[in-house]
Amino acid sequence: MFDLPIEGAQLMALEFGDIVDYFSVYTGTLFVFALLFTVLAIVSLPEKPMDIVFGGDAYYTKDIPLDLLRFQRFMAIACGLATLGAMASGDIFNFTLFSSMIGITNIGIVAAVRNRHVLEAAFQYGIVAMVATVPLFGGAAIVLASTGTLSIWALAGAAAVPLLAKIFLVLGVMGEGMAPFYIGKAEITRAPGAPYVLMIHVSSLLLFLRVVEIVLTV
Amino acid sequence: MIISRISRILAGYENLSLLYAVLVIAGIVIGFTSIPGIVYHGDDLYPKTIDRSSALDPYDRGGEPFGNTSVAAQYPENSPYLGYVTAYLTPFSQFLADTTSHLGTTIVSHPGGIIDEILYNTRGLDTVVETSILFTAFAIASFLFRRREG
Amino acid sequence: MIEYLIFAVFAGLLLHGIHRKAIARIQGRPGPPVWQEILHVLKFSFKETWIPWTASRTLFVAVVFIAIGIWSAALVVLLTGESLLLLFGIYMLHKIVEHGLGLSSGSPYGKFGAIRSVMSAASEIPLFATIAAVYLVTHSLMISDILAWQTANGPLLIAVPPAAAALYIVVLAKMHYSPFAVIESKEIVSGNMTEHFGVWRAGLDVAFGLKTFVLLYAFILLFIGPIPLLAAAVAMLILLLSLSFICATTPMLSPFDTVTIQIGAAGLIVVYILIMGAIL
Amino acid sequence: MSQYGTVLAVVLVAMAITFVALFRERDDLHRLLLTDLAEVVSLAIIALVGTDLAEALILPGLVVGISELMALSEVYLVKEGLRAVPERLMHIEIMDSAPAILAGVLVVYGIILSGFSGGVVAGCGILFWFFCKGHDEAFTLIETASGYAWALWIVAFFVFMLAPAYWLFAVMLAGGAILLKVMAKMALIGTMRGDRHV
Repeated sequence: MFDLPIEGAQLMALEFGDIVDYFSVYTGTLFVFALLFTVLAIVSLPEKPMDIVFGGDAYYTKDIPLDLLRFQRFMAIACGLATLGAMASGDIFNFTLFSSMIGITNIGIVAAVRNRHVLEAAFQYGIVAMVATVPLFGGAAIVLASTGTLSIWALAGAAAVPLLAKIFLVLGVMGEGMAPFYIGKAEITRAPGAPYVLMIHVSSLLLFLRVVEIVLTV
Repeated sequence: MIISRISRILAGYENLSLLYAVLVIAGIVIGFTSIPGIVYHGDDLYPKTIDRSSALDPYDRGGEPFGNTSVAAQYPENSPYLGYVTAYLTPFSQFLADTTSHLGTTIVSHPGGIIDEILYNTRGLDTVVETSILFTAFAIASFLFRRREG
Repeated sequence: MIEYLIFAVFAGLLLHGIHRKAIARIQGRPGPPVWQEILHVLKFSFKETWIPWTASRTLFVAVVFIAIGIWSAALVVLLTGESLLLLFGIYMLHKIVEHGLGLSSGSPYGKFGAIRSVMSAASEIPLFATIAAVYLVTHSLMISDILAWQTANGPLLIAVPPAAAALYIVVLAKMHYSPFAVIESKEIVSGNMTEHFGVWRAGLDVAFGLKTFVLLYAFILLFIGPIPLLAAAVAMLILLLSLSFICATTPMLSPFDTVTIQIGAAGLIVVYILIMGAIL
Repeated sequence: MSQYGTVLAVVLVAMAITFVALFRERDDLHRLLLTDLAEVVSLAIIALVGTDLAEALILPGLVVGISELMALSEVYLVKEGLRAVPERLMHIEIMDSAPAILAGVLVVYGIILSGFSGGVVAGCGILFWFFCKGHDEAFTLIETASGYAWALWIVAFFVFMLAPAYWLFAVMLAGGAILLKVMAKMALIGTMRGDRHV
């Protein structure tokens, strides 16, 4: 257990071989939040998006087809699980893997939507998510090469991780989660299916919150 | 005005990768300054003794089956059976390995060997996540593909 | 703790009322009485309530409770002197509530508000600049430690003014009628809150009252230090009036411009931190 | 500066070049191709670690890149509305007579090899079979098999981590399941590109 004056007390640890996951007050809170929204994605049905035709009084509601709904829900749950993993992870490489899983599931949630605008945005975001694996994994690899370990437990408070690795980790998470400053990503949330689309936002914000903690800790 | 001009660039999703590229290049430039301070730690190596006369030779990672072959782990206490998988071959594979020279204990020829020791035992969760990523990506691709087909 | 919560809710709603009054006076209107927001909440609590047919029902209701939950948690964090990172983490989670509010209703106006909220998530980056600056100076992110540091070394406002400015921008962005409040600007009716009425709206008002109280109090605690309750109240009022003044005199920005401005501010502070880090 | 630092600097320059390329490229398809270039750089950075651990990290790195590329290409196809089916390019006599025996040999050899590489070899065999004989219903079947194999594999990992005493069982399970899984995936990827009778 490490107790740095950054994220509150350590609560518990889970051991998976060399990968030791842990919960602190901070990551525990984030974990609970992710869990809450994953459960919401499982139990709640999507909304019936209302479209209005501006300039006239016409409006119509759409229903989301069942196969699309099931696929979106599956992806949202996968995204939720990846987020849970990223929140609990106590290992930098494991964290980066969870991050890229969040990236791919985020695309998955909207990939099946038949809306050209959304698909276009999802594709552009996907390109960013893919190239973001370079700084992401690169950051983890530099941590390993320069400290000999990937375990956040071993690294905590030692200030041994070079600035380059920290920058890379943050950049990588930005690419996977926030697609430059989030603005591009806002476009893909125009897709229907509220509880699932919301998961995109939940996962990327939580991911960013977690990487801030990691960068401050190591 | 400069602000609305920047806003217009930020607003277009076709500029996403462009923006990200700028960010990363800036990151590289800033990060470059920290390179001289990096000290290389290459001591995570698996202590190997390669036996050239072994039938497994090109792919042999050494060690004895079912024995505690030493593997460098961060928390050895969490993997009590560390090293057992390293030299393990199924009986049939063992037979082939003894009679031919096509088998070994590395991942390129067989499950077993140090890479699997790390993949399965000490860093098993990595592999779980990795295959989950593959699985999700596959789900996306095949869903889109089959809808296109059908 | 429950008495603090109730107090904070009423204080926050009162602050909202004062905010509206101050804006009205600056703009030369009479404005509503200062307790109007409290009356609103009471009135909404007894109004007829249902869930729109187009809404994603579970989510529609759940976000209201989540909103109250996270801001209650934020108050607890602040009062117990827990981690600053946790406080700001909760603050970021508020973005998700805003997004969920709009998306879950199925209304196009709600959706516009929600998407604007996603865009402006980027504008919370100044927060992390604040965190980094505070950490560089005090070497701790526990609020209790930061308070102790300020007792020993004087207010952080003087030590790291850019960090205070960053937090000020963030607090400003969260105020009603502020130039950054694009998610509820009037051209999209009430933005993401359009479809939440009756008890749901009362719940949201409670949560937002808490939010205003927590943010203002956090600013005072973080940058001025532990001061007596009455002095803190006065400081919060002055802070609020300065915010009201800005809200009253500036027009609403366009959604992308708010992001550009806030990222620009964050960028400047990051440069400042890098330089400060190099010096220290 | 250490040797590692020097090489790292070189790789960073390569990385900068990649991103400059990404910066300049405007065409979507070319951007997609450029991500592959980026992938190579990321593998280079991981490989720089140079220990056994690096070997273990490269594999996930590689897999993530490939899988994302696959998903994204499908998104690209949907987004561009590309529906044209490739024409049957080649048909020679051997494709009618040989598939059974060749596929059989490859699958058997793959099973002997077992594990990851075994899966690849056996997958090639099955792919060849479909390539020659066509496939209709097999897609769903293979998909299901792949899914179950994946689940078994995950189970094997959790046996390793939670009940290490049963490690032998876990190795067997993992070895078998990965064989099935890789085989199925290889076959699927291979058949996904063409029409029903490729």
